[in-house]
Formats: sequence, C-alpha cells, structure tokens
Amino acid sequence: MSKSAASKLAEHVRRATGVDVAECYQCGKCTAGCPMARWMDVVPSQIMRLVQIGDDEAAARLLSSAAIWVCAGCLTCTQRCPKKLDPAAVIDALRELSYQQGKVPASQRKVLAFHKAFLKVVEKAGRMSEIPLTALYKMTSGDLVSDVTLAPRMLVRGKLPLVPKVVRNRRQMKRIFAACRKGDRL
Amino acid sequence: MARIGVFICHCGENIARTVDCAAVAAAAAKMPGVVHSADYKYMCSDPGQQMIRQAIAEKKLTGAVVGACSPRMHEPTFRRAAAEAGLNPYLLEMANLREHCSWVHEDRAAATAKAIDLVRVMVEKVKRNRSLYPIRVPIEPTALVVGGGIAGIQAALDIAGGGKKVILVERGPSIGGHMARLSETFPTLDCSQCILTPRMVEAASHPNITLMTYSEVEAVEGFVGNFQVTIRRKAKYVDWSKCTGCGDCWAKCPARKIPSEFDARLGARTAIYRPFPQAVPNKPVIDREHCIMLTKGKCGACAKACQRGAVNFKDQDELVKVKVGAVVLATGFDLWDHSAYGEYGAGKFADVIDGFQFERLASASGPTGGEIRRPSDGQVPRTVVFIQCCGSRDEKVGKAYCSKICCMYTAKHGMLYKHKVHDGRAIVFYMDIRAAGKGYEEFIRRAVEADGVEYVRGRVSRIYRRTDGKLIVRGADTLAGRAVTVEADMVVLADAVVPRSGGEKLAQLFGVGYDTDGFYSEAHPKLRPVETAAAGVFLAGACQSPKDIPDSVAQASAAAAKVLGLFARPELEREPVVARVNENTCVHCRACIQACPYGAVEDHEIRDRKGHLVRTVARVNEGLCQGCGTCVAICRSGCIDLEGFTDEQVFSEIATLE
Amino acid sequence: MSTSEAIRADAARLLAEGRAKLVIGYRARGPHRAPAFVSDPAGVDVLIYDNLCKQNLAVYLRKPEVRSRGPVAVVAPPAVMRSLVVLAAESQLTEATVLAVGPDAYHGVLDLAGAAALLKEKYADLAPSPELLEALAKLDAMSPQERARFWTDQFAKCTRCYACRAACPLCYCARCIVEKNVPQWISTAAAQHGNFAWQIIRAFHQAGRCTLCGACEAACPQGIPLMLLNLALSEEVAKQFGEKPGYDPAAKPVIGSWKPDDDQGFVR
Amino acid sequence: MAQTETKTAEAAAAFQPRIVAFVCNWCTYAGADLAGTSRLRYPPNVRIIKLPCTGRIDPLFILKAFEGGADAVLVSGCHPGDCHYTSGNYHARRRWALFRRLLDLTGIDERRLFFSWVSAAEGQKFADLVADITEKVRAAGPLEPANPARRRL
Amino acid sequence: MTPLGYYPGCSDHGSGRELGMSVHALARLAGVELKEIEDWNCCGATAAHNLSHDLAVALPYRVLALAEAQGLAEILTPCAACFSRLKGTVVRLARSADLAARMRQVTGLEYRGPLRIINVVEFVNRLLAGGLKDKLAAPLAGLKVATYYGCLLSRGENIIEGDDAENPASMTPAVKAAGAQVVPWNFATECCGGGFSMSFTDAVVDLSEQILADARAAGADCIVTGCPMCHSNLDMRQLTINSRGRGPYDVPVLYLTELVGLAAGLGPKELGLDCHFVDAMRLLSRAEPRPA
Repeated sequence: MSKSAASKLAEHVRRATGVDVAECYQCGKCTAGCPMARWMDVVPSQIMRLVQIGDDEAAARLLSSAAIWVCAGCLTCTQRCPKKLDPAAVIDALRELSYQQGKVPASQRKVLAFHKAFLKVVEKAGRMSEIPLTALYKMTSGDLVSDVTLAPRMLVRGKLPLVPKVVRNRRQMKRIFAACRKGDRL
Repeated sequence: MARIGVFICHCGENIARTVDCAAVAAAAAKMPGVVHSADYKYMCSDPGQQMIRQAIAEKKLTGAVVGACSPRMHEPTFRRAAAEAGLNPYLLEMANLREHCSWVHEDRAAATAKAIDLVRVMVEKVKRNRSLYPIRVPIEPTALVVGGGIAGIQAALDIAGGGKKVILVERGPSIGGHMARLSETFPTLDCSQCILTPRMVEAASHPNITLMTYSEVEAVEGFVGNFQVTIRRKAKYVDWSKCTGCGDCWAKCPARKIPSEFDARLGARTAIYRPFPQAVPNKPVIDREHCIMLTKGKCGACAKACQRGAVNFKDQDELVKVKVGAVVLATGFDLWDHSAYGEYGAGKFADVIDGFQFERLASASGPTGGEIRRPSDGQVPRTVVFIQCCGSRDEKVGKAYCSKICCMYTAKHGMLYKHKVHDGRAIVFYMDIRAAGKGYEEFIRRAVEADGVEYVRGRVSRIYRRTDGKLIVRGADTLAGRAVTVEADMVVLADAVVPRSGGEKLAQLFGVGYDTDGFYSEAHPKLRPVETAAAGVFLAGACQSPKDIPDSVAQASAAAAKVLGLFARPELEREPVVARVNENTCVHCRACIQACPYGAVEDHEIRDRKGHLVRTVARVNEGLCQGCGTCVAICRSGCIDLEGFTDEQVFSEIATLE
Repeated sequence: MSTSEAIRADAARLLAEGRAKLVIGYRARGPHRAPAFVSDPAGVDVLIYDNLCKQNLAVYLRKPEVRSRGPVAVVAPPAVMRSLVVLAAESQLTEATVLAVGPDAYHGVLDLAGAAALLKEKYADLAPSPELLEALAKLDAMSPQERARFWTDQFAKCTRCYACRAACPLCYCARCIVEKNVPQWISTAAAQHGNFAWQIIRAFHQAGRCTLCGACEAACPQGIPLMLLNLALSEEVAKQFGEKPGYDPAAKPVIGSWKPDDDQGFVR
Repeated sequence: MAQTETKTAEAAAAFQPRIVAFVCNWCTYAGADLAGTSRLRYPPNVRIIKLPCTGRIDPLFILKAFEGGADAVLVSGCHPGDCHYTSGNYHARRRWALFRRLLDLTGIDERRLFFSWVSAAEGQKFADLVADITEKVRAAGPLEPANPARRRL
Repeated sequence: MTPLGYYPGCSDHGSGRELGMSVHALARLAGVELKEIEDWNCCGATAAHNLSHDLAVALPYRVLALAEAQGLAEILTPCAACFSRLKGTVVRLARSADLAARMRQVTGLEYRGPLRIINVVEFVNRLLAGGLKDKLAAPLAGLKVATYYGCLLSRGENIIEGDDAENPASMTPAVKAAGAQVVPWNFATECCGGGFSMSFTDAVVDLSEQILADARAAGADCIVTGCPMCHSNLDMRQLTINSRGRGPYDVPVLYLTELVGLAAGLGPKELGLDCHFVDAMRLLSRAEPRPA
C-alpha cells in the first residue's frame, strides 16, 4: 500500500529495508541502548525522525552525518525496538546512500578508508590479509603512526601471515565486483 | 389478497437528484399487489408520516414499503408510524434508495432502474411478512456483580440503593480489590483506605447485598432476565458463623513465610489469614496450598488456638445456584509480569519493582510502615528511577495499547518518594504524559515544579545490577538527543495493565466478547460503553480497559443504572426476530443445536399423553435466540425458519431480481 | 473358514441367543448381490460376502419397519461401519451390532465402539479407487466451460427417481429439502435447473458426512458419476478442516462447527 | 481480425452483469451505507439482499440466484471475530469453502462467486469491491444459458 | 560420516588463527571431518555491508554456490562475523526470489539452497552431544568464566536456536562440561566496537574496557568468546587499554573451542593458546586430569 505522506527518503528506505519509518513513535529506546550513541552527532532516534521528515535539509544532515558511519551495526536497537522496526537497517541504507552520493564527512575519512582498503584487498586477492590491508589503510587514511608497536607482536604470534592467501578464480571475483559497482563507487 | 402501499421519499434532493422518484412511484403502482403508490419530498417528516398513516387507514393496507434512506436510519420511525395507524410494524419494510442507490450512482437512468428493482424486491418480501409481536420475558430482579473491587462495590451499592437485590461475588477472601492496597490516590493524595473502607463496610452490611467472598462463578445458564448462575464457594476451612475474627488462629500458625499477595510479595502472611487488617469480612480463611495440616496431615495449631472451635479441616467446596436477571462484570486488572523483559533483568533484580510494590512500600500499613526502603537490603534508596510504559505500547510483547493510569500513578510515586526522602532523586523516564483528567495535568506539573521529580523523555533500553548493588539504567533523553545512564538504587516499573487472569474463561461463560488483549468488549465503543454483546451483562471498571478510580466508579454507576433500568419493568420485550423449528419434520440430527452461537437450540422431548417419549426434536428457546439464522442455513431439510427473514421472503426477493 | 461361513456362524449365534432378532446381510441374486434379511437361525445359509457386495446396508437401520423388529445386526464392510458411526454422531442411532468384514479379513461381531476402534486401527486410510481419482483430476483440468458442459450432459440424464437418495444411509431426513414446497427451492421437474440444484444440494448436504461408500452412484440407473461430486467435497473437507467423517461417534458436524483459523484465502 | 476484436470489446462494454449480493445487516450492509454517506461511486450492477448474518445464507440462495439469471453472486459479512452474533461468519466461512469447490467443479468458477469481509467502517472497500467484481464479471461475460445452473425453458 | 563443510574466513590464517586451530583440534578429537570449501573467498565483512548491499550478498553467494557445487549441505563458520554474513545471505535468498535471480546474474553461479550454516557454539554443542563430552578428561575445576556472546551470536538472525537474546546461555553447557563455572555478569551481549579496531580505536578501547571491567568485577578468571573480532578487541586491545593508563587489565580471553580443548587435555600449541596477547598459558595449570 502506498502511503502518500511518506517522504522520498522514507520511501527509499522502505524499498531498501522494508522499514516504514512512519511506524516509529520516537520512544528513544534505540538511542538508549546504542553503545556508540555518545560518539554520534545525530542519535539513532533522531535518525529515524529525520527520515520521517525526509526533506532536503533532513536528508543533507543525515547523509553527511558522522553517526551513520559511527554505527557499529551491533543491532541492539533492532533487538529491542518496541515497534519491531530495524533502525540498524535504516542506517545501513543511509550509509550506502551517503557513499553513493559522495557525502561522507571528512571526520569519517578513516572509517571509509578502512572499508575501501578492505574491499580493494578482497577485490584483488579474493581474501583479506592483514599486511596488505594495513598497508593500504595506512596509505589512504594517513593514519601512519597508530598501532606500530602491535605489528611485531602480531608477527611473533603468527598473526601477520607474510604470504597472503589468494583465490584462484580471480576472474570470478572481478566479475562480481564489476557487477556490483555503481558508477565509480562500490 | 395483499394490499401494499409504496411510499417513495425524495429526501429533499438527496434521492431525487439521481433517481426519478415519480417514475419509481409510477412503476411501483403497477407492481402486483400494490394498491397505493406515492412520492413525497420528506417522507420522514410529520406530513410524510401522516401520508403513510392515512394511506394505511384509507386503503386498508396489509403491508407498506418505504423507499427512502437506509433502514438503519429510519426503520424505527416508519414502523412506529405504521403501528400508529394500526398496521403491525413488522409489515413495513424499507428499500434503501439513498445510501445504496442515489448517493453512489451518477447515471440517472441506471439509478432509477435500480431503485425500481429495490422497491420491487421489498414489495415481494413484504407480501410475505407476518405480523410479529415482541417477545415478553419475565425478569428476576436480582443482580449478580462479579468482582469486589471498587467498581464491583460501587455497582452493588448503587443497585442495592435502587431497591434491588445484589449478589456480590469476590474471588479473594476480602472485598476491596486493588484500591485497598494503594497508599494515596491521585490527584488529591487522599488516603486510599480511608475513602474505601467505609464503602466496603457499607456493602457488607447493606440489607440488599449478599456478599459471597472466596467464591467464583462456575457455570452460567439462561439469558437476560433469567440467568441461573452456579457459584463455587471455595472451602474456607473456617466456620464464619462461629468465628469472631479474634486473630488467635493466625497468631499461632507456624506457616509464616508465605508471600503476601496483598503486600505484593514484599511482606509475609500465615496459611490461615485475612489478607489485611481492614478486610471485609474480617474473618480468616485457610490457604489450602500452604496449610501444613491440609498438605501434610499434621499441625492443627489454629484449631487448638480457636476457642470457638471454628476451624474445620474437613470443609468442602460448595456449589450454590442463584437466579439473577442481570450481571455486572467488574473483574478488574493485574499488572503485567515484567519478567518477560530480559533487558530489564527478567524479574531477577529484587530492587526492580512494580507499581503495587511501590504502593505497599509507601503505604503506612505496608511492610515498611510507609518508609521507602528497598527490598534487597532495607536501605533507603537515594536515587529511584521510574519507568513508564513497561510492556504498554510495546508491540514486541504484544501490547500496543496505552495503560492509561501509569502516567498519573508514576507522578504520584515520584511525589510520595520526594515527600518521604527529601534529598533523594526521583527520575521518571516517559514517552508521553497523558494527563487528561480533572486536575491531572496540574498534578503532573506539581510533581515537576513543586516536588522536583525529574522527567526525562525517553525509553530505557537496559537495566543491570553492578556488583556494588547499583542498578545501572541506560535510557535516552530524546529531547536532548543523547543517551543517559543513571546509577539508581531502586527502579519502579510501570507495568502494563492487563485483564485479570481467568477473565477469558469467565467471558465465555457469559457469552461476552473480549479483544486480543483480553479486555472485555463493550457492545458499542461510543454509544453502548457499559453493555456487552450478551444482553443483560454489563461491564464496570478495568476489565473493559485500563481505568483509574474515578473512571471505574463512574462506569460502575452507569452499569448499575443499566441494571436498574432493566429491572424497572416486570418483563422484557425483545425483537421477535427469532428462529422456529418445524417439529413435524425435524429428525433431530442436532446440527443446529451444535452450531447455535447462543446455545439457544435445545433438545425437546415430545411425549404422548401418558408421558411416553415419542421422539426428540430441536426447539428454539426464544429468550436466548438472537436471530442470526445460522441454524436455519444449517438445517438440511429446511425445518427451521427465521422470523423476518423467512425462506419464503428471501426466495421471493431473489426471484424478483430475475 | 471363509468369510461367508464365519458370517453365517456368527449370524446364527446372534439369532439363537436373541442378541439379534434380525440379521441384515448380502445374498446372491444371479451375478448380483442383494440384501438378505434373516430372522431365523436356520436361514443363515443365504448369507454371503464377497467384493461384489456394494450396497450400504446401514440404510435399513433407520427404517421403522426394521427397527420395530428388535435388535438388528448388520453385515458391515468399513464403509457401512463408517456410515453407522456418522449416524451415531448425528444422534440417529445409539447402538449397533455389526458383523465386521474387511476386504482382507473378517473381524467378528462388534458393537459401535468396537467398530469405531477397528476403523481407526485398520481402516484409517481408505483410498478412493485410482480410476475415480483420475476422473476427478481430468475434470479439474478442464476449463469452466468444459466442466459446465460435462455436467449439463450428465445431469440431463437425471430422471429424478431419487434412487441415489434412497440408497444413502445418510439421507434420512423425514422430509427432503426437495419436497419442501413453501418455498420450492428446488424444482422437481426433471429439467436442467432443477436437476442441477438437486444434485448440487444433495452432494452439499453430504459434505463432511459422506463416507464415499459409493451406494448412490451404484444405485443411479442413469449412470451419473455422483462420486465425482462426493469425492471433491471429501477431499476438500480433509484438506481444509482435517476431518474424516465416520471414525468418531462423538464428532461434531463439519458443517456446524468451525475453527478460528479455518482457511479464508478465498475471502477478500 | 482487428474488427472482430473491436466488436467483442464493444459487446463486453455493453454487457451489464447482474450481480446479486447477500450481505449481513451489521457489517457489510452498514459498510455499503457508509459508501453512500461518503458519496463514493460504484457501478449500479449489484442488488443487495439483506440478511441478519452471513450465517443465515443458505447455498440454496446462491443456486436460486444463478438459476434466475445472475451472472455472479457476492457474499459478504463481518470480518472474523467481529460477527454481531459472535460466530455466524465462521459457520458461513466453512460452508462457502466447500460450496465454492462444488460450484467450481460444475463450471461456476471463481470469476462468478465472490466472498468478502466488509466491515461497517469499510465503505471504501465495499465500493472498490463492487467496482472490481463488476469489471471481472464483465470480462468473464454472461453466464451462458447452457450452464447447468441456469433455468432453461 | 559425511564431512562437515568448513568456511575458515580470512582471520583463520591471521589474527584469529587460534580459533581455527582449536576448531580443527576438537574436530580431530571427535572424529569429525572438516572439508574446507575449495577456493572460498572473503565474505565481505563489515566493509561490504557498509558500502554495497549487492556486494555484501554477492560475496557470500559465491561461497554458498561453491559449497553447494562441492556437495556440502552444512557449513561450519567458526568466525562469528563470517557466520553472520553467510547465514544472513542464506536467509535473504530464501526470502526473495528476486534477490536470488539477481545474484545468479551478478556471479554467474547457481545456488539453490538452502544450506545450513552453523557457528562455533552450535559446533561445540554438537560435538559434546556426539560423545566429546566423555572425552573431557581434564576438567577445569573451579575456573570462573564470563561467557561473552557479543552482537554476532546473540542478535537478529544470528541468535542461536532456542537461546534468549537478552540472557543468552548457549555456551553454558560447554563451559560446564569443561568443568568450569559460568559467572553471572552484565556484559555478555554488549558490543565491543566490532570492526572499528583500526579505524575508531578510541571507541573500541572504551567499549572493550567496560566489558573487561565488568568481567573482572564479576570475579571471572577469563572471558570466553566465539568471535575473532571480539577476541582481538578484548585480547589484543587489552594492551592498548593498558598502554593508555587504564586498568591495567590482565584477563585472558579464550575461544570456546580452546576452553573445551583444554578440558580435553589437548596441548597448548595445538589449541593456539600460545598466540594470545594476554597470557592464557596460565590456564593450563587449571586443567587437571580427572583421577582415574
């Protein structure tokens, strides 16, 4: 059933996730349980509210928010939502939209860099390996100094395999990544 | 020969705009059996009704069809007019030319053709109508009130005050209900017991009221005006005719650690007990599940202590049959069990309590003598968190509804706490404040402004108990847009109001409907809020929906007024739309008996003059039959018919449409 | 001992001991089988049982002239026992004595409860013949117009002799609906619409009751495939409501009871 | 070819189906009233026969309607759980579930026999329902005189 | 016995290697054959989930399609993160034929499904029920364990069948079988910060510290988990936490498989016990052979 009152953003979210944000009555339980809320510029219940509003201002605020990248995807909000909604999925949808539209805020450069580095490694090798991932991440994020002391200790414990494992059928990986690519973005 | 009159209403322009009323009247005039046909601007007006009356008298009509609005609108009006002119009202039928025709169609020709069809159908039907007469049933002018809380007490007192007899049945050992357990009441903060106990005593001593405590309804037969109700008087093991209520027995009872229901498990009681000192009747019963004598066969300390020899371990349940004409259900509510909330500790934290427990802590007659001390260690909590909507408005636990009373009692709790612990913090987590009662909003503001109760708008996601005993409450402040963590010493959950356990079974006994939450259904949400679908059964209090004391009392008085209204006449008139069995052709396959939603079809034995059984057939009890016609359609040999909607009538209606 | 011999022995004993005043069974009439009514122990020799015995003898148990004879015993294959169980569920009889036969064995003399128990234990899954199932499937595969044409042709044969009704033990109404004339729902003329209404209502009045004994179709002199209608409804009753009539003497009528979760996919 | 198609379409448009509706007094009749008070529009092809409850509706009614020329029959009452008589509609539901199988088997298929729940509050649903089934029956065409249910003189 | 499909996940050879080692050790002991999916690829983890919903399904889809083609019906996925991706994909594909069709197109591979994906807790419980319980010869008597489920074994589709999302207990039987006891604590399902270890270390440090603090307050000798991400946050990041002047904490963090392996008397090297950042070898002394 179409609900004419829903905003375009809300409609996008509904199609992507099945969540009808109109059902949210703003109790705040998602915010209350969110382990990452204190690092969020827009807390989960506000995210739901802004999707309900869904006008340009709300969309701009949401898609360039740090919060959607700060979400750890722990699903505590979804687990406890008294309306059986799925705020985590809503945030997933917003995050993808934010990335597609190039609205990721500068503050989240590191998070984005990590995700992109991760996928780059997987695209090339089919599997993630710690050394290429860390190298690529550090290069693209500029975060060069952190954790330098950890690497040797990981090495000692056999947790930094020097020879990365790779998928044999690399053509298949290439095909999958190509098919999932939207524009120049994954 | 049928002499039918047809009256076509224009309803101003409402019908006439799309339907050619004169053409309809002209067409009707040619229908077989029609001897009079007219159209008029407003048939329901006085002159319009006069036209009908006049035609009935002058043309000696044997039936009339009014083509006008929906019969749901004016059928009573026109039938009354027919009766005034000496025509049996059930010989008048209406054709719905407005709601079902002129208002929904645009094409004048098609609408007029349809209007003629609709009139023709009704003309053919009315030719086969029979004069019907209201069914009269004598009324037993005694009422049964089920539930001895404030609603039941009020209903009983009002009915008794109206001069009619009342039987007041209560499941527990005392009347008083939840109200007896409350400390103070909002919005006036007057002492609950102080205003209630005089009412309890009055109910017990009223000459028109028979009190049956420790009793439950077991079975119900009959129908409005004539219910036969079987009541189980549970064994009390104490002969109350001998008992003086002196208390020697419970003083000697060795089973002393039974959690007190009255004190919401915060206090203890004995196995022979009265639930609270002001109980009415003020006499004890023995709880057979916990009595050492009754479970293990030895003890008898109470019997030895009783100087009047009132203790009787051989007492048995007793079934009592009473005849009543009306019933008021006032079975009240319970609090939802929050142990289903794993995120709030699944009921395992002693200091996470419910509203009743807080009432008992705050009550001067409670286990702490009115001091707020937390259950785990008896310490005075310095920070108390109150959480509203616990279970209510939570579809995850299947409760979409608002429990209505929690906003107010939580404010009261916050206030009472602040009055008793001046330097303590009372923090209320709420979603919305619903304070739409007289003096209610002012009360909430008083809690915030005068007493310093802190209100935080947001739900709580989780409560856990740190090793130091602090309860960590993780909530949200949605107005500030942030998560909030409170280190609390005690948490009070405003658990959802749910119907009393066993309520569904009771509803089924009386044929009363209930919603998915188990609350009893009223006959109409707006216009018949105290009646039920079962004639003669009325509702009072929280069994219908969450209610506070003023609402419960108001509804109880309304139910009493309904009962007194019913009892004001010696007999009852019912619509004669009932089923009848042709006993000559009935073969007693019993399909109708099994299908009837009201148990109105019964086995009937036909005997010869000497009393020998000839055969058994089905027979409809007119008092019980509501006229749905389910039995009629189920009868394979067509032995049952429904007055007003007979096979012949329906057959001719269908045939007319060819 | 063959089944027929066993039946004769039991019948003779029942009559001799007075436990039955009348034994209803089957006898041979040329290549056909006809009902036999035996009231003398000496007359049991006519009784036989074989797979040609198709008539549902339960039909006689409600006839006053039979009942007035005193206790009756009846030779009952599973379909007959099921009919008796339905009759009991519909308060048409309280007791029965049966000489229970199965396609594979003779089970001796049983009362109603014994017959019900035997049915549940041994004959819980009586499958209709493959030919019948196939015929129904074929019919279902047709277009609505083709089905209408099929039945137009079939019902056109009906002469309204009511042999189908007479053969059915469950057609026990004192006055059949077709004989109700105020109003006359079903035309009694042997014409298209009356025949249709009669056949449809006859089948529908068996819904949830019919035990698929086949007596109606066997009795039809015109060879109208009535079992197609009966089977379609039986399958529907089993599928939709999980009911199989004729096993529980205390069963509630399928039409006349309900469950809140009965399928309503077809309701808009 | 194109010409015949146009002709058929014209014939279909000209065909005014006759639909008989058996409805209960408390829900669907009231729902139809609401459609009226809300001034909704629907085609004038349905003739309503009011009964107290769907429980009263005997399959004989439906046969009689088809026999006399109805192209389709609608049966409608209260939603499950809402029956004014608590369970008449549950009884009816079982009856229909079986009866429709029988009619389908004999050539009156689901394009001609409709069942619905319409509450007193569902004026819109009633109007939509009538519009929809009128279209469906129009598309299906008249129930042929050769149909075994029809009276043939 | 038919072999159990095995999806190691990328951390198997690196940061989470002791999980894989202990899983294999237990399987060997129980006589269960693990058959690694040939040429498996990364499940996409949080990165794909965050940047491309299609990719987040397509990567696991390839794994499922390979497994099916290799004749496997059940796949053990010891890493809770991979488990979540694989099981989520199975569920979504079963729910939407559209999605399945699109994935067929994207990958060019055929998956009919549904395959059954089992996680490490289900795996251990199954082994125990299948007779491993009787082989636990060296019970860890008196060892107090905080069972840590985190997000990926307690919520959404990942919840272990029959378990309670708020108060999970599916690891309890295994801990008890190992002779140890489960301490009641508050943080069994709280988030550790998950995949933010590198990119948002501050959050991981804060969240993980709370978990460690509560486990310690509850008197736990160690934390047991089933997720390599949680493990690395709680174990490896314990050093970071301590280096930031908090704590100091010294709480060994074990995989459930390691704990059960210890109780079975398996060697520390076989279980990967020597790969931990916080010394776990000391727990060895708790495993005492049952007197004969």
